Amino acid sequence: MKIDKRQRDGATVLDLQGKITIGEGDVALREAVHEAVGAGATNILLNMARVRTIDSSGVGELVAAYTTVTNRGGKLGLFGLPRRVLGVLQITQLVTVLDISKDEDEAAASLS
Amino acid sequence: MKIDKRQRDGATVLDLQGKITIGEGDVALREAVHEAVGAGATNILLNMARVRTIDSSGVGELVAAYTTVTNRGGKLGLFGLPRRVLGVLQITQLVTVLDISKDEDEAAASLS
Amino acid sequence: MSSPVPQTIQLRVGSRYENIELVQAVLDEVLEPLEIDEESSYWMGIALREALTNAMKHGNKLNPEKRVEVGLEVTADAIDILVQDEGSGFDPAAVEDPLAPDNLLKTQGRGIFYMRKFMDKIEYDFGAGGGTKVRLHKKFGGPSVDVEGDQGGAE
Amino acid sequence: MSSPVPQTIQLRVGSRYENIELVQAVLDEVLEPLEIDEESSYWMGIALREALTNAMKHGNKLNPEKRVEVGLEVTADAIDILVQDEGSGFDPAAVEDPLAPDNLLKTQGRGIFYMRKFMDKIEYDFGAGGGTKVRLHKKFGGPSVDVEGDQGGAE
Ligand SMILES: Nc1ncnc2c1ncn2[C@@H]1O[C@H](COP(=O)(O)OP(=O)(O)O)[C@@H](O)[C@H]1O
Ligand SMILES: Nc1ncnc2c1ncn2[C@@H]1O[C@H](COP(=O)(O)OP(=O)(O)O)[C@@H](O)[C@H]1O
Repeated sequence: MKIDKRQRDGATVLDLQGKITIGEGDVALREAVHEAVGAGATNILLNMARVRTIDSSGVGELVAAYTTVTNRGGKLGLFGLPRRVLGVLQITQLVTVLDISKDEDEAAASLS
Repeated sequence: MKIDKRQRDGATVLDLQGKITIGEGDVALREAVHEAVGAGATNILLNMARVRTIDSSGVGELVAAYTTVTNRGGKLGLFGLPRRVLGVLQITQLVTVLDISKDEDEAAASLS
Repeated sequence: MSSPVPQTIQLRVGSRYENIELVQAVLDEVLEPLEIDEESSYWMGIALREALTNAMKHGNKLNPEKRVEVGLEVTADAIDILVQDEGSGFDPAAVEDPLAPDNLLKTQGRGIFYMRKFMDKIEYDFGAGGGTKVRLHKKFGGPSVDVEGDQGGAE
Repeated sequence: MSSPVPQTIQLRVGSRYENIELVQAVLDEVLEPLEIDEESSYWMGIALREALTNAMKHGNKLNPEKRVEVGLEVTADAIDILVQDEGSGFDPAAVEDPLAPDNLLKTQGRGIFYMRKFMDKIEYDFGAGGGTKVRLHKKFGGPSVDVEGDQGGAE
């Protein structure tokens, strides 16, 4: 997985690209989130538009990121989820917990 | 493998596309040559430019086509061979027997 | 090309996550000539990945010397995917429900649940010699996974 | 991703030519993370195809119930490809030279010759229980196949 980092409206946006699957994307995601938090980020937005696939380990990392960020009083937002990635979160009812927006503007607005 | 048939200067040109390998392309090539001969073709040109790969069965079919066509007093010409396909024929010294041209014009000229 | 069915493909790989890609590539190759719709292939692929992950991680404890054996039994109508490890088994009935409120925010425990959702049936079998064998069954052309939303992202 | 070497991948398929594509796909998957140059991978792939063809055709007489077992033993430096059938063996020394003038226009008899050209070494082994096992060895980064010409066609 490839991850690019940028800032928007005081939040750190991580543009994810590829697979969030065991042994590769899951580790990369965890590291990127920890790095952003270590660098002082409070709110983090995950751009999921180019995530091709996700497995249960990837879902676990999303949940871990959610917990890490919210425990520090921040917000974690996800946006642009491809249908199948969203489906995987729906099936385990995580859409009821995670903050999921349609696009980046909506996600940025939800932070305030 | 995909094979298109057309006429040029009294010869039948077979434009081959794909793999000439066992169980698929080799059979298709054999059938196309037999069909052309059955339809009265004397000279046949094989356009190899879009042949991605060939194995020993494919090479066997080229030799069979050569024999079929020359036994009836015709000529079989090959042109546009990608480097690796040409290499496979070189290694078994078939370049010394088969009529191989660089391009279609040269191949058509070699028939007369 | 005629579809080569019925047939069984067997594959044995060491317990390294990189090999999941390889097994997935074989499944794709097997399904391709059968013209299974892309959507079903996708979900079967995820189920396979979950089974492999569990075999490598929980069964073989990521010991690369320990092998995972995969069987793909294909007919014109259905596929059975068998994944077997060299571990010491477990009690599927004791696995917790990932939808229980207490579990919803756990970072683990969703793999088997996903397999059940993405396939028609999954069955565990524990041989006398140890090891876990899971059989994932899916009929072709059956109902697909019920995924509602769409955010218009790239697929 | 770290390259998963050394490792051995094993694969068993029925004797149908369609399965050659599948085995080739596995070889490609295995070689990909090792960053073997495309040229070497190509020739190894052709050698593998020839070995599979012989196992299915001459060994297993195209009986789809009879299986071909493939082993890919990969290290960082080299690969050994093993292909084993359930046939009754043959005498490699009795195989004719495809370059002999009398054989040049035969439609068969080039498979083993190509394997030798495309790999560093090939070895036959005939078990007591019957069957032919051929081992194809290739060192990575060694000299490539000596192909001279180029007609500028599509690759
Ligand atoms: N092949 C296996 N061998 C041993 N234990 C297993 C195996 N597969 C699953 N398990 C057990 O079942 C539990 C639930 O598995 P799963 O639903 O896939 O979630 P996760 O792998 O995230 O824990 C695992 O934590 C493990 O204890
Ligand atoms: N696995 C095998 N089992 C039995 N006989 C074999 C096997 N491989 C090769 N042979 C014998 O060796 C001969 C030469 O094989 P090869 O050089 O591949 O050319 P071809 O397959 O075109 O005949 C075959 O015709 C066959 O008699």
